[in-house]
Amino acid sequence: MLEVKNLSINFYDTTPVTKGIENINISICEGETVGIVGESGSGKTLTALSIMGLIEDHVKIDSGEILFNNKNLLQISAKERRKIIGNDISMIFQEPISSLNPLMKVGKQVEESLKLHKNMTKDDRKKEAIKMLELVKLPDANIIYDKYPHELSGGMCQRVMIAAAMICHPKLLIADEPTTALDVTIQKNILKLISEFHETENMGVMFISHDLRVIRYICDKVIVLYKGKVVESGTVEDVFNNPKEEYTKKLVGIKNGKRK
Amino acid sequence: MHKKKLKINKFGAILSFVIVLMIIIGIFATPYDPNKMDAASKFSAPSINHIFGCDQFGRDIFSRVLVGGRTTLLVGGCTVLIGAFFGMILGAITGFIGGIVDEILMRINDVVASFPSILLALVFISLLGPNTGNVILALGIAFIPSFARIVRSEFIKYKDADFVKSAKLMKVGKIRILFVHIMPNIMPTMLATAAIGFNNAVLAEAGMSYLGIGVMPPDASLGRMMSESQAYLSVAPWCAIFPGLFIVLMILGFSLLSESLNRK
Amino acid sequence: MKKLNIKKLLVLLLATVVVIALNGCSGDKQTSEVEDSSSSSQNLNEPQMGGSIVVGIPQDIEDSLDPHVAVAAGTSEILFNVYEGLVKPDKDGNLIDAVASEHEIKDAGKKYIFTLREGIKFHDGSLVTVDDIIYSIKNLADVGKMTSVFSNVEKVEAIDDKTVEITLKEADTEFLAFLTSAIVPKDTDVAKNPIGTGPYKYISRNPGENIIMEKFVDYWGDEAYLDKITYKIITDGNVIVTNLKSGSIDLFQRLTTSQSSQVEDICDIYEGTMNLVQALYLNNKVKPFDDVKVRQALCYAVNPQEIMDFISDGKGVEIGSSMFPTFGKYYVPELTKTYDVNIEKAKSLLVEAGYPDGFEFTITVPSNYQPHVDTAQVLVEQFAKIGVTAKIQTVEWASWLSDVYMARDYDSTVIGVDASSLTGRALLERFLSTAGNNFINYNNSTYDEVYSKIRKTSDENEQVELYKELQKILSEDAANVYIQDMANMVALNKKYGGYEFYPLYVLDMSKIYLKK
Amino acid sequence: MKYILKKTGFLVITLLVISFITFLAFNIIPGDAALSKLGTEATVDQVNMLREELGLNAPFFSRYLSWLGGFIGGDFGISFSYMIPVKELISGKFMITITMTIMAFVFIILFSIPIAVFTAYKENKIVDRVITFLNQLFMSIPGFFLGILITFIFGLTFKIFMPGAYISMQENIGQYFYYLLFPSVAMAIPKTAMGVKILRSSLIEEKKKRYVRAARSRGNSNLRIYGVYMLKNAVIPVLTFWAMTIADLIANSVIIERVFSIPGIGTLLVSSIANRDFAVVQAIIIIIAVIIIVMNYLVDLLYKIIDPRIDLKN
Repeated sequence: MLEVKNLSINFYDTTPVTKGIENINISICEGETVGIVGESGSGKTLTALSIMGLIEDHVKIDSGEILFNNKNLLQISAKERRKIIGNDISMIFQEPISSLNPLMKVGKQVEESLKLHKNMTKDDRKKEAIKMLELVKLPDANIIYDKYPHELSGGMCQRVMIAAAMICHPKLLIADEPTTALDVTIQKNILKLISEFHETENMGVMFISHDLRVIRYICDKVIVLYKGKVVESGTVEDVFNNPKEEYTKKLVGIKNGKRK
Repeated sequence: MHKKKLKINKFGAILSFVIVLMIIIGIFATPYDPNKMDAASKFSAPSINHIFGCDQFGRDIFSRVLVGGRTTLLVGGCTVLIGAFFGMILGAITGFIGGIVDEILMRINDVVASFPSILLALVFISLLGPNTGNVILALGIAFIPSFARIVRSEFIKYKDADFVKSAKLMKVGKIRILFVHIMPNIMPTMLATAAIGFNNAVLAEAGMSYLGIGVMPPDASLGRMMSESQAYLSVAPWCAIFPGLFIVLMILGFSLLSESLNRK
Repeated sequence: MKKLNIKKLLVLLLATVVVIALNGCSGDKQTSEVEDSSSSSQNLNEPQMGGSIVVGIPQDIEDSLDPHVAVAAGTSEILFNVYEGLVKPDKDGNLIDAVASEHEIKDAGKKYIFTLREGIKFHDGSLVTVDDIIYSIKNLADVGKMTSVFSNVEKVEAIDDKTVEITLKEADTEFLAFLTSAIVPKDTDVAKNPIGTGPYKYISRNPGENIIMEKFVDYWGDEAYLDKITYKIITDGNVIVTNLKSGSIDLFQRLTTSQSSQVEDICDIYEGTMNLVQALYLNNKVKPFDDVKVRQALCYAVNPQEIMDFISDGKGVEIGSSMFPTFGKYYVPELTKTYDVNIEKAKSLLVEAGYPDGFEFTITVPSNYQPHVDTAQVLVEQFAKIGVTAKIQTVEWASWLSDVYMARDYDSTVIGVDASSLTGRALLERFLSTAGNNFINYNNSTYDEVYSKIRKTSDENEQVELYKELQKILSEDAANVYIQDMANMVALNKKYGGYEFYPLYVLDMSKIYLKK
Repeated sequence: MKYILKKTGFLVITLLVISFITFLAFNIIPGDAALSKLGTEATVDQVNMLREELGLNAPFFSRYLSWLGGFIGGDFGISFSYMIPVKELISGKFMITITMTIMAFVFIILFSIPIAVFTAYKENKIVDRVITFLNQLFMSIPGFFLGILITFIFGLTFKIFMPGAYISMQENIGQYFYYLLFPSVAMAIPKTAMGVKILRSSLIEEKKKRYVRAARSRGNSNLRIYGVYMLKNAVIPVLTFWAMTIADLIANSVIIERVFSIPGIGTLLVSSIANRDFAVVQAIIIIIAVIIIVMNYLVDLLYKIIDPRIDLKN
């Protein structure tokens, strides 16, 4: 469904040009959960943003292509892309609170995608949004609907974000460190929530994290990024049980070491 | 970003430098005696010997602009100094000590602030009589609140900062903490504010001397030159326009400079 | 044009008109905006009835409209058209009968008898009665604000319903001149609704904006030409020119020459004088001005002509004492010669006075009148030549009045003093050592004596001679540094005619007409 | 509620202080109404007579209190120079100045917002830099000089309006606005430039915010991003500036009315100070103070309306 073929991205706002990512290949099929690990600055988020087409002007995609259902997202116009993102592909971010518009009722933000992509009446949208808020297990959703972000906790905000992301039933969900900002107990629930959706909707998930345990918990495949390059990729089992590359070894080693 | 910053900086710096230089040179020598009257060259248009032309007394406008610019610069500078100094103290007290003192002082502050500076100055001047000193005083007072408010918020920001706490633990005196530990951190903000304040002061001074309160004739003052020559706008526009342009460039230069201060 | 009296002035005036007529009309397009654009200046300049005019006035009438209370020159200038006294001045400075149809003076100026003009009406249509006259005179005596002469009134009584007799405590042959003061209807608040007998009746006033008057059809005298007058207030001189050019005002008095020269193309420029004694008034009490030598030194240093060159392109009339040419019979032209510029003499006088290397003093000038400020600026330059340093201090009019005029707390000041009545006394009484308005603290016993002689005598010619005497004293004693009677450039749109100068601070609108 | 009370209390106190200071000032400055009226014909006793009449001889405090009493009772007193009630006198004048202020303010809003959005959108592109520089330039022009330039260019050169003319509303409503337009614009332009500057930088700040990215990820168009999301957030810090602007506009009318010789409140204030027409000055100053303070409350309330996070209690 999603094919990222030897994608290279560079930052042009600095001299000399700094490398973002280099010849990255990712492929995600329906119902597949692909984890992307790597320390911060390894290009995880950049990859995600380039898929969403959210990279800033001074960041340039120099080569490669991003195929979504065999349509190259890099070829199509911004307008066409806007039809896809938020609809077929949607994304959730870290720091849920700051990712919500402080001046907009959360309900409105949840149903926004519908407003943009589906033609539904106001009331239908509202119904849908509330249904969604219930699905993400927010208590008395119709009250939450009228609340503002600053009135909710981080965990609740992340649920709201998920609701907003899922409302159009996307084929692909990109989750960029959705749990890092949250404390452990909430992390669990959020992860559960995501995997549930993954089951029910049978959608592809691209799960970005630096936390191996999390990756292990929900992913089928994993791609290890280091300094903008793919150092290793494969099924979770392979990569974690017998890592080939030094870096991966280190990564896993530490974790194992920890666990002992 | 970087490139642009530099460019603006340069332009502003050059402009301000040139203007200040002109004014400084003007202190020691002007092409003509700025008050020397000459019936022959009454209203003579800009030319090689009088590059800005002459006014209704045949006085050389260029020379007068230089002298007037000096006054404007002086007033602007002093005003900012007064405003900054007292604003600093007020802000420090209110921000650092807080409590009831803060409440009261800030209320007073609000009272002054709820009174447009130009009007304040106007009343003040008709009270003390017009002269450069009083203009400075009036504007200075009018400028205190803005400074005080900023300094105050800065102090509140820093008063719980770790380095202050540790200083307190080390039994460092309040005053010392104020001036040795906190002040340096506030300086950049102060500089930026001062720069903006300066421009406002210059604008205010120009406005006041336009209203005829401020520098006494025959001494030149940019604002007064404009108001006096407005009557001859159709015969001798240069009388009003050159002093005006001078002010504009002056403010432009400094504001561009202050811009770059702001960004840091 | 050192010597200039009314007749010469009129000649000169005519000359200007002719000159301008020769320029033809290269009128500004915008002039046609003004109503009645049919007229244009080639046509015969015969008067025409009807039409309206907009008169620009430099200062607002920040004053009561009650003629007995109002004091500002600017106010009386306008109210001249609304109110009339028993007598009124004409353009030559003679007193002609107005509310009274005839008058006689008895007992060497102790008794004044007036006959009420037949059928004269107030603006509200009611007939003027002797009671109104008595009321007005009494009121003037009470409020006594116009001038203190009315406190000399002993009694006012009606002989019959046509005749009023005023008896004075002491004889005063000049009293008539003060009876130009308005006659107002009995017991009405003229401040609120001004009602007089003048050629124009007051309609409305909008503070800071305008005052409107309309022709009074039942006027006893020659009917005025224009139906409507709008006085438009133009608070600062800066925009007068553009207003005249564009025809948004048709008449403006006391322009500076640089202003008038800009509007010659669409306006006739009448050139006269302001009837002001402009001088550097010296506080004779304070050092060093208590020394006649110092005062004389300053007189020798000052060059009035140069001042005029700067502030009015050389226009204006040099004066040598507290009297101006338009007061023909009192004026002594030679006095301008008392001090011709003489730097050396000035310096030596300073040395004699004990100021070999000059001194420093302040010139206080009211900031609201630019020509005085400009004059002061030139003076500073001129005094520098004899090593005297003058500093200018501009003050608000109000401050000037209280500090300089009332408290007499000043070194020197540049100001123009005008005459409130057609008498020598109007200008010369104030220099009595005892005078309440002797703001220069002038103190000269001979002067006082001579003046008291004037009060005693009832022979007019003798009075005139004595008044001339007073002027000589002021001049030789260098009481003040006399400068000029300033040029009064009047611009009147070419569509109109009939402007006349008065020796007093008045503007007679009834003579102004729209040309055919 | 508590907030309202607190603020009103402050308002009252401020006004008391201001009025008292003004009153005091008028006692110290040389000259008084009586003198100004009588002028050079005055003799000492005449002046005293008039002072008595105008009640200027009463002791300081009793005068202040009687004035205060009247003022609270809605009686602003009598103008010494015009001898008409102050209310009557100033209401018309305020009409003029307020009209100018409103026109200027509308101008500011109308122009500063689009320009700011455009430049923020084109951040650091050539067009942005050019506009930003011009913006700086306009910020540096004193309002009255701009007035002189406008007079010179449009009034004297192109003759599209008559410098120094003022048409009252009664004469011709259209002309009334037309002739107030030029001074309004002269006042507005520098403020507009300032507004653009502040709003632009505020917008650029917002650009970086995460919620903007999130919103984009939902497929929002730039128009919606700027219009619905960023602008609303970016305006918050600008509100205070706008409130101050209104105050400044009223204050600057003192100068700009002089440039265009408009008989507004500024002109009246200056002449009243000159004539020591105390009642008028007092009334004007207090009204202006009220306007300024009330403006500040409105801003507070606006904050509340726009930004749910703000709680007026603190």
